[in-house]
Amino acid sequence: MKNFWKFLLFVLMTIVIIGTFVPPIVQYPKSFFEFPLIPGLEDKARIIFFHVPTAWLTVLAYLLAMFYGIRYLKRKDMYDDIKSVSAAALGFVFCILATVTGSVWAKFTWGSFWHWDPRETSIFILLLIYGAYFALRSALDSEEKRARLSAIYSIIAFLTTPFFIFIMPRLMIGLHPGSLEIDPATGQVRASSNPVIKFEMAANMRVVFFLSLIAFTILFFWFWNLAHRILKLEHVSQKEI
Amino acid sequence: METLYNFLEKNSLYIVLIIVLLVWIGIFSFAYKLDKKVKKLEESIKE
Amino acid sequence: MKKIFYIFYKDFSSELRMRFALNALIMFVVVAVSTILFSLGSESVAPNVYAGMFWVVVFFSAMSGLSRVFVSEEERGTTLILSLIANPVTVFLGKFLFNLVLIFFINSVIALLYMFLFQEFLIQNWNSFLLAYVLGNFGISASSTIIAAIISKANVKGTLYPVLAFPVLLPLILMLIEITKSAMEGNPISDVEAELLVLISYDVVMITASILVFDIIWRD
Amino acid sequence: MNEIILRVRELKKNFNRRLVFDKLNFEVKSGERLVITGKNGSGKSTLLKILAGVLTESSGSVEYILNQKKIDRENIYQIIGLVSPYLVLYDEFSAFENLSLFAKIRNLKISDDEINKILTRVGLLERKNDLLRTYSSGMKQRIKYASAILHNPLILLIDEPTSNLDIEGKNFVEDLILNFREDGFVIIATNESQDFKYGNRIINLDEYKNNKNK
Repeated sequence: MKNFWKFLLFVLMTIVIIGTFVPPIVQYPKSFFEFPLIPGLEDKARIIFFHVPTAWLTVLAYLLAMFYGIRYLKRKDMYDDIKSVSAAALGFVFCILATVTGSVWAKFTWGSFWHWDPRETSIFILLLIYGAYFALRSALDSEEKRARLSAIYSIIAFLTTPFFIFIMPRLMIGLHPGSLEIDPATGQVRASSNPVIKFEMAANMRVVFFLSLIAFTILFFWFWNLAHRILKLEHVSQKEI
Repeated sequence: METLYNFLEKNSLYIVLIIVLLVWIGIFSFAYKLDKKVKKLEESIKE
Repeated sequence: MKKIFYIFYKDFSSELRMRFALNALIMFVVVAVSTILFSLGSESVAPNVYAGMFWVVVFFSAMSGLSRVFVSEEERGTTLILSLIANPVTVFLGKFLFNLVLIFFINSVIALLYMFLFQEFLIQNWNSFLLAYVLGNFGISASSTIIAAIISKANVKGTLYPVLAFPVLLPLILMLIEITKSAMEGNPISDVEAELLVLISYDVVMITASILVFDIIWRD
Repeated sequence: MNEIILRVRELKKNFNRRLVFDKLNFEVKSGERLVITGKNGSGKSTLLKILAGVLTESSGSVEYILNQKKIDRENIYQIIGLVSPYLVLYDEFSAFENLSLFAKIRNLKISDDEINKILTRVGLLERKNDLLRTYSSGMKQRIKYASAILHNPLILLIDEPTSNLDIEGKNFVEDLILNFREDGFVIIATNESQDFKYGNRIINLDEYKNNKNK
């Protein structure tokens, strides 16, 4: 039963890889395996199956790291800190992936590697927070202090995130799907009319997309599980010495 | 470099391929790191 | 309330006696502003560049000066006596007050220097600028104080401080730049209402959260 | 007449991998004088810091019960005085300034005369306006005593009571410990066998390192 998840992951990821590359993109899709053409995106629309899950895992990992950090503060159990730091380490990897994949894609779609669009800015800040988190951890030599202070830092840094999610899109012009723009006629904030930004997934794309999210989430939990089990063993083996 | 850029611009499917490969590299390097940690653990237990 | 004031008073009079922190800080501000002055020469730039440069100088002065409240206690070993004579909330608020006064002072020095040295740094809407100035100082002081408390326990204090503080202070700085720009362009205060509300909520959230978690940082 | 009880339950402290002590249980009541002893590095100072509420324990609990009411952790500082080699006072201020600042921060209603009285008791009256920076180690030890008894605490925690002190200073400490207020108690951490006589009970921390028989 425990291995069921791993097989599910295997199957899902296979479907996602096939679903990413195989379906042709046509102007007027007729059958279920054809994706609709989006002017300005073409084949590049397929990035969504790999880029968005990495960004989602970055956020999920941060929330888990913070959750276990708080649990450490409550229960003073070293294993909570181990879980927290493993989640953060994975989150850091996915944060780098989301940044790099996004900027490679942006080069070919929007013209340059970096645009300071609200989402790009938020992922950059998350990258800085992850970096700061690990810098702080490496500067503390007592285990308890390290666990305690890094948990606190993750909370303090988290408090600034609502700003990036809710307020920044108002200030800056967004390029990501779902961004808002300012209506030149009325000066009101409205949903953007640019086809790339208005981008809505066709039903079959949406299926692949959600399968991909599920697959990546399973992958994340599997790796996280491995990582914190290994760290725990390390912790135990050092204790005996 | 210029030709590569033009090629990728015309065949944007390869950009998706690059992105998938990048994700794969990331996942692989994390797995590699875990593997190294396990090896270190094994050695420390042997001693 | 009185206790908080006396913690502030202790730091204040000790700073007056030793003075090296304050002198270094003022020198830092002068050097930073004159570097900008030299690099600009006689060119004129857009208001948002001035607004940005103004808050960048404030940010870095804060980074070089505001960590002292906890770092100096930790370095001299006086953390113990301080935690024996006051409860953590009092200590935090006292230190917060000290940093607040310090940042108000530095910020005024920077603002005056800017107004004298850059002809184009003209604030047209004083109401929104002053509101941003006051709310911004509260926010900077709250975040820097709690982060100073965190880094005072670490091994490498100086370099770590801006690294930890930057992501936390960035939203605040962005808001402040936005409001300052609008104030320089002479837009009415209603244009930056949303930004001002964000500033207020940032301040409230940071101060409350800091008070709640400070106890955990403070006790070794 | 106050009644204060200190209750320590299953107290454990470790620094990283190193266990300092474990399964520490004891109770101290008003009028008692407890001596804590143990080898160097056995955790005497650590224990006193935990009791003073400035260091967190790894597990277990420390409770102060004053007249049947538990005292919040944040307020322990009001009833405790600590003297410890780790204690460093502000050396840019004079002895008098240190004490009057502490009194103000503690919000005590205490006059300058009373501060002078305390300074006389510890024998620092003549040097009260000199900066602490210029003090000898023995004088620093004396000013620590002054800061610990400033707020007339119910509990006195003393780590290495007589270090750096001359005969006169030792007499003061002996007088302070033996004639401490009856509704309070004193805990002394020491290795000097001559200090053992102050306690009516002794705890040896070396017995609480049972990581081997686990």
